[in-house]
Amino acid sequence: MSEVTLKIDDKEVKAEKDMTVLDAIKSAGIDIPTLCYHPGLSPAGVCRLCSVEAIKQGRSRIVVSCSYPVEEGLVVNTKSPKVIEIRKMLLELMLARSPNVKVIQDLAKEYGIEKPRFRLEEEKCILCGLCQRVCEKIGQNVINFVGRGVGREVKTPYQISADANLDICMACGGCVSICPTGAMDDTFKESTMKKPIPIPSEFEMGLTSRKPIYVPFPQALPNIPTIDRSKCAHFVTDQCRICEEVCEPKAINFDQKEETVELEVGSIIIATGFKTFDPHMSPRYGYGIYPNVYTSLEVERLLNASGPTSGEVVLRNSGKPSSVGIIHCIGSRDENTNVYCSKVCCMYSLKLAHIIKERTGAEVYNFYTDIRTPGKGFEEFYNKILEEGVHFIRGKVGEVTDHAIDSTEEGKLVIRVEDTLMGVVRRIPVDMVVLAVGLEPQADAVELGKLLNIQCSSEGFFMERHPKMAPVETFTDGIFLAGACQGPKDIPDTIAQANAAAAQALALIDKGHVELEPNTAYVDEDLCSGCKVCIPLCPYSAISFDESKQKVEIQGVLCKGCGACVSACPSGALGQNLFELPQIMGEIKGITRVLPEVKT
Amino acid sequence: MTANPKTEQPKTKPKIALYWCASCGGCEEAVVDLGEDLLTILDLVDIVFWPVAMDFKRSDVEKMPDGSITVSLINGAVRTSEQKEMVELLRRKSQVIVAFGACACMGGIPALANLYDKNQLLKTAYLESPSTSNTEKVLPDVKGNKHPPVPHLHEVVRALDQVIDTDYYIPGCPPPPSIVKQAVLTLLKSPPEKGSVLAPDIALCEECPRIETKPDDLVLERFDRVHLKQVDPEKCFLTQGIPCMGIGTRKGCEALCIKGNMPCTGCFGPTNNVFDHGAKLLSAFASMLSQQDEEAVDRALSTIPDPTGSFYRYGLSKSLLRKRVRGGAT
Amino acid sequence: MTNAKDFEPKIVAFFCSWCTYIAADTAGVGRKKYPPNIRVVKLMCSGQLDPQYVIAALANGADGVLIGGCHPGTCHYSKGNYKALRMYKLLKRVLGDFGIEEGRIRLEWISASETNKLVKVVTDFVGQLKELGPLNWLGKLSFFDSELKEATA
Amino acid sequence: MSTNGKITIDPITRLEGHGRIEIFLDKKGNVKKAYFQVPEFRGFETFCLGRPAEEMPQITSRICGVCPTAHHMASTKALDDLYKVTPPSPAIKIRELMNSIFMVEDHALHVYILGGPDLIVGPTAPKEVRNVVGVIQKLGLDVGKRVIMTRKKLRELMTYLGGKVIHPVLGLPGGVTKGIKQEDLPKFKEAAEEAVSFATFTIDTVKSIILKDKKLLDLVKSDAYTHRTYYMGLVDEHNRLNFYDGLIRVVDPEGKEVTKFDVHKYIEEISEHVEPWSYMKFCYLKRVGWKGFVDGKNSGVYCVAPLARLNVSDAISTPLANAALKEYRETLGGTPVHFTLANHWARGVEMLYAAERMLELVNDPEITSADLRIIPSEKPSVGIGVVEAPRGTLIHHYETDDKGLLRKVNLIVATQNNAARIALSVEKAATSLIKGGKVNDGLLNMIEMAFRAYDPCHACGTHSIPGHILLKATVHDSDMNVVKVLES
Repeated sequence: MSEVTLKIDDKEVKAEKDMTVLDAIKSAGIDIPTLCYHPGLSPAGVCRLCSVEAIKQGRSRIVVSCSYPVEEGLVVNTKSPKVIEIRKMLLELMLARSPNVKVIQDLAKEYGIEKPRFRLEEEKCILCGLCQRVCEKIGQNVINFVGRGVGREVKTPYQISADANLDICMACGGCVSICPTGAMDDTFKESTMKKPIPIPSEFEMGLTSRKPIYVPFPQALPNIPTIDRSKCAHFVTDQCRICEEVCEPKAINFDQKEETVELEVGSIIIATGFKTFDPHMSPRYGYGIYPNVYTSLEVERLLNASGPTSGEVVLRNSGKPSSVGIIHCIGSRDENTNVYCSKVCCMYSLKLAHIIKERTGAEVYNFYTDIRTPGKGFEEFYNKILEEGVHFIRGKVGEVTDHAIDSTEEGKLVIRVEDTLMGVVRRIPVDMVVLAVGLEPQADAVELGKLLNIQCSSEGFFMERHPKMAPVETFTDGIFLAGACQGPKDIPDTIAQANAAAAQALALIDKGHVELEPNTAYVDEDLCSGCKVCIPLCPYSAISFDESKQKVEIQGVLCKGCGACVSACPSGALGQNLFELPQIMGEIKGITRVLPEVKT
Repeated sequence: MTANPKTEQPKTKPKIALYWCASCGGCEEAVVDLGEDLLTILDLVDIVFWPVAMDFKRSDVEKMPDGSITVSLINGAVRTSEQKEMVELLRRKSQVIVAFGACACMGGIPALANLYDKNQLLKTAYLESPSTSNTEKVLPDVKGNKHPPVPHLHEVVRALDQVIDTDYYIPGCPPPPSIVKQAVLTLLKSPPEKGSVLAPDIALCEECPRIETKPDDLVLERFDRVHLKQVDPEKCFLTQGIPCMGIGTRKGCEALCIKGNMPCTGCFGPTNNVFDHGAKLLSAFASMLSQQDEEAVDRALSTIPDPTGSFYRYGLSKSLLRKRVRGGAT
Repeated sequence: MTNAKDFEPKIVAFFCSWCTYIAADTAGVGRKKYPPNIRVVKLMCSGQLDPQYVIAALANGADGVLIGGCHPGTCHYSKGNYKALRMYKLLKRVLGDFGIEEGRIRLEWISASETNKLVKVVTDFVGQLKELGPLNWLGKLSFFDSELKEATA
Repeated sequence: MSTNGKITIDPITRLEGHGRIEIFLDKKGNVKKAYFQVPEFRGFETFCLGRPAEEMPQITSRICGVCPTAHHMASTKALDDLYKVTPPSPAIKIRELMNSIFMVEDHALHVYILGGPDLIVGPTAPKEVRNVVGVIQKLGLDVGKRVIMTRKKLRELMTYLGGKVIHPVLGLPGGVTKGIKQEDLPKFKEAAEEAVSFATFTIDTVKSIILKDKKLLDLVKSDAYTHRTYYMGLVDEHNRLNFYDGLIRVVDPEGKEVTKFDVHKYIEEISEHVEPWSYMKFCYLKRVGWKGFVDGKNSGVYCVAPLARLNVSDAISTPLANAALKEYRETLGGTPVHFTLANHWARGVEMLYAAERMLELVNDPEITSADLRIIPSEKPSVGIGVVEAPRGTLIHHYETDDKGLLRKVNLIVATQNNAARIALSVEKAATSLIKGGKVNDGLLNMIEMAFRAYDPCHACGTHSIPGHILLKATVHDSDMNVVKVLES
């Protein structure tokens, strides 16, 4: 790609042959105003704000830099009086057309225009055509300019009735987001009868939205964007690719897909964690019915400095709460949902109570069944919260409702609860309800269990080999458990178990040998006739046929001692340590010994 | 054959008795089939009792002093009171009792009758048989006040050692000459430990000419019945999907049936480590299949039309259960 | 059936060490109650169950045999429970020929966590066997053996 | 020895079986009734139920280890019928060859070891020598060797074909499991030749012994061993002797054909009579009816095996045997021959026929063909098969479900056909030798001789009854007291 040299504002600038003058100007770090320009879209040259003076062989011309190609030896002036004159005029006209559009106002001010000399209009759209071009680029062509001269405006072609375009327009919102003046908000609605659908951010618990191309969460590792194929326009229309053009290092790769990577490993640590209880299951708490009923995890985001509200407690219907109710044991200790205690809710509820009070000064009520603080410093923390004046009401909440029975309850959420300490039913009006949801096994725990040949206990968490003696091991050698996948746990416990699991795995590696089952099968070679019945039965291919001896042999190292081969051996040539035939026969006779032994 | 001048000999010569109970006579034939070997053996012993071939009488046996017979070879299962008495008599008179042949060792084919009620056996034969005209419903009569009574028929067909103490076993239906000769010589030279089976303690596959044709990892979808399939005369029967009991049956017959191009039916009985022949065969056959869901399992197992008759063909008397009884309490 | 009420069936149980045996263990830890009629023989896997054991149990005086294995797809050794299933179904046919009722031998898939299922299974198996009454195989055989003492007709 | 004395003879030897005789006297001490009893029972007809039909050739061969091949053949033929398959002709020839070899071998066994000694060594000779050893002493050791060697050779051939000689595995519905390899054929031919000459030798021996000894011939012809009964046996389409296939022909005491029927009609022709004093059922001709243990035209009692077979055959298809047949008839005064002891001679004739058949078959070009099986395609239902066993007509009758599992089994077995006639012999012997309570000790000897002539196989006869006939004669007086027990 050959280069050309040109002079911009008395500066030597090198540029690629196929660049526009505007590209060259930008690459030279010189700033000139633009409105209709977008690096990802073809230049339109409609706003003409990028006009510059171009001097070629001594002859000077005013050109629109966004669409004028560079040339060897070209001389460009971006700030010559002539150029400034033209810009001023353009801006004055624009301001007259759209006096209330911020970008225009700002630019006009910059060029010292207070009040246009012309008749003012109330037009938002400046006909820059970005919306039309982006829509075209995305490949839909739903909107375009219609009419001429003063009648020109952005519409669906030939004003075809909105419904005709319903199926064409994906409501991707590209036009709306690119519009410099915000004119598109209304135009879009009118012309397509649609509303762009925001993509809720998973990480932010849907409290805010994200783009089709996004970084999953702050401090994500690796901290690079990913493309949501289900949402990205390119994967719908096979066009667009704007991001690709904008990305300077050219890091965008549309061909990248999810892939399955197979690894051979000596041991596996399962740390698949948990999922939180879905409060829709208990509608009486009003989750999904009243906007100001939140789950504990949502509130965690709200309170997070890098969260959607940068740590501010702002209700869905805006405004700070003056009273907050935190309801414990949602989906825990309840035969209708989960009978077990989720173990961490009490403590995190206390934490939420503390922060909310601190940030909002609101009255905070905790509705609890029992406060469980079995941990280092836990009880002390509880006492601290009590001193902070957080209210604690002992009793299972009956319902959350917006049905007010007096003025104090108007516009509030009312929590009905039987206060078991006072022995009365109380109604507590609050602005915000926080549901302390419990911990549940991952939905696919059972499948994973089957895959790894380990069992799930009745509540669905992975089962350890022994509740006391082997809390990290599983029934399958080399597979260990860490964290909440084995049962509800807080962070310290999780880390402790994770370390233990890691240590177990390392121990295997470090030892460099594995211990065998003692109950392996063996062959009595004098009895083996070489019938081979046993060979296909071994799930570990521990049995092989010795051609020279014409007998089978068992690799003690591979044998796991299931005994399938032993019971199948038709001539009793296979035996099994710890499970010898006479032993078991003896056991059976012993078991039935009150009767005389049968003589055969 | 004491009348043979060659065998006028010192008292020291061991005395042999042969007797038969509920049997077909095949075992007797087997002895006759020893041919010249029989003559060799006859040089070493006196046969003092052998109803099938020689004029010696029960009375002669009764006259003998107890324990005067060195070895009694008894074939056939014990089915009637009469046989019971006879074997008890021989037990008294003999130092060593040998169960000779499948019937004496394990009940043999007659023991299949243990799957049925005794009276059913009689009913079928004397009342229900299509060729029998028996309007007065006459049955053989063990009381016999008007007629001579017939001997008492036992409920259960028994192997010899279920009636008298038995020292050794010679398996086979019938025992092939090689086994018989070897066994008799062993007994005369160096009698092994009491209770021994006088045949190799290993399954038939070991000496089966077709074993090399069996793949290491044979898994079957179904079993086939031999009469419905062209049989490859070189290939392992199981490999062809045809049930063969050789996998769980003591060798020693030199795979005669296999050489006749038919699968083994198990007449040599189990090897020493096996408590219940049929159960072991059953276990092996269930293992050869691969089905997993119930329906498929049922379909596959239905290709074994008669598990009991196939796995316990010769061994019912010595099976742990021994005899069909109606369920529930007696 | 006769004397159903006053008869306590004796059940020999063969439990896989990875599932049903643990379930029985856990049931104990959880202090769950079930009839004391079962006597458990611990096996590594239901696929280890040799039909000789089942027959020996019945022949030696058990009134019923209960086999506990892992649910399909969860065998610790991948296929042992299927082998057990095939053996069990074939064995049932053979036992039938000996006059032993279907209901006296039972195969159940009981995972380590299904303590309640274990309790339920044992409880109603005991009920079922009470219905069927004693098997008393030894009694029957010795009854037959009495004919050995009879004199010749 | 006085009438109160007790003589014991037990068991009757040299026949496959066990038997007992009970004799009841009237006031005068003459025979009122003599019972011939078979005391045992196995119940094949029952315990075969539920078994797969294709197993029957092997299971039923266990009815008798002396003539397993006969049962095996009858059973296999029943299976052909059950599955409606006709085996390829080479397969049929292999079967008949097997059957013929067996006939020669089994008859030889009887002539030289089981029954023959009575004749060869002589009825008057002491018991101790009336056995194979006696035979060897009389005919010379080389004969003994030859007997043993020939039987050995023949049984080797049977082993070749049947896998096992005792309880062979040759037969399948629609064919046989195994044929003869070309390279092994010489062995068969040689053996066939040998068999023919051996049979010829045997027949000459028996004949010469009988003809040389007038007393013996008279004994054979004597009334004591004569019963004028009906006779039954298989014949081919020209009414010639046949062991493997054909129609069942019955002639009356005059030798006139009374019926010739396909085995499928056997139930219309043959019936079994039950006596409370024996486990053995007694066959009789349905059309004539059961008139008790009497002979003559009006009694349904009939006879099978060599004597009978020759009586129902007009001729024999093979030259030497046919010649032998003629001489046999001329010597014994034309057909039918009613002399029980003539069985021994007849057996010789049959042996020769079987040997000649062997020769014909091994020289048949088809005999080495590999076309040995047709796989059954029909659903099984009912199958009936018949062959001539050495000891007589043998019928297997099966009914199965459509999986081929047996639902009904009925067997009419060789010796059973003769049972009534054997009883006649017993009664005759008894009446002729017990007079006025005086029991002649020749009685049992005579009965034994008669017995052995039939070569009764009570393992067979009592397929429903295992094993043996202890022959033991007990004489009761009119008050049912035992006055005498004889055991031979």
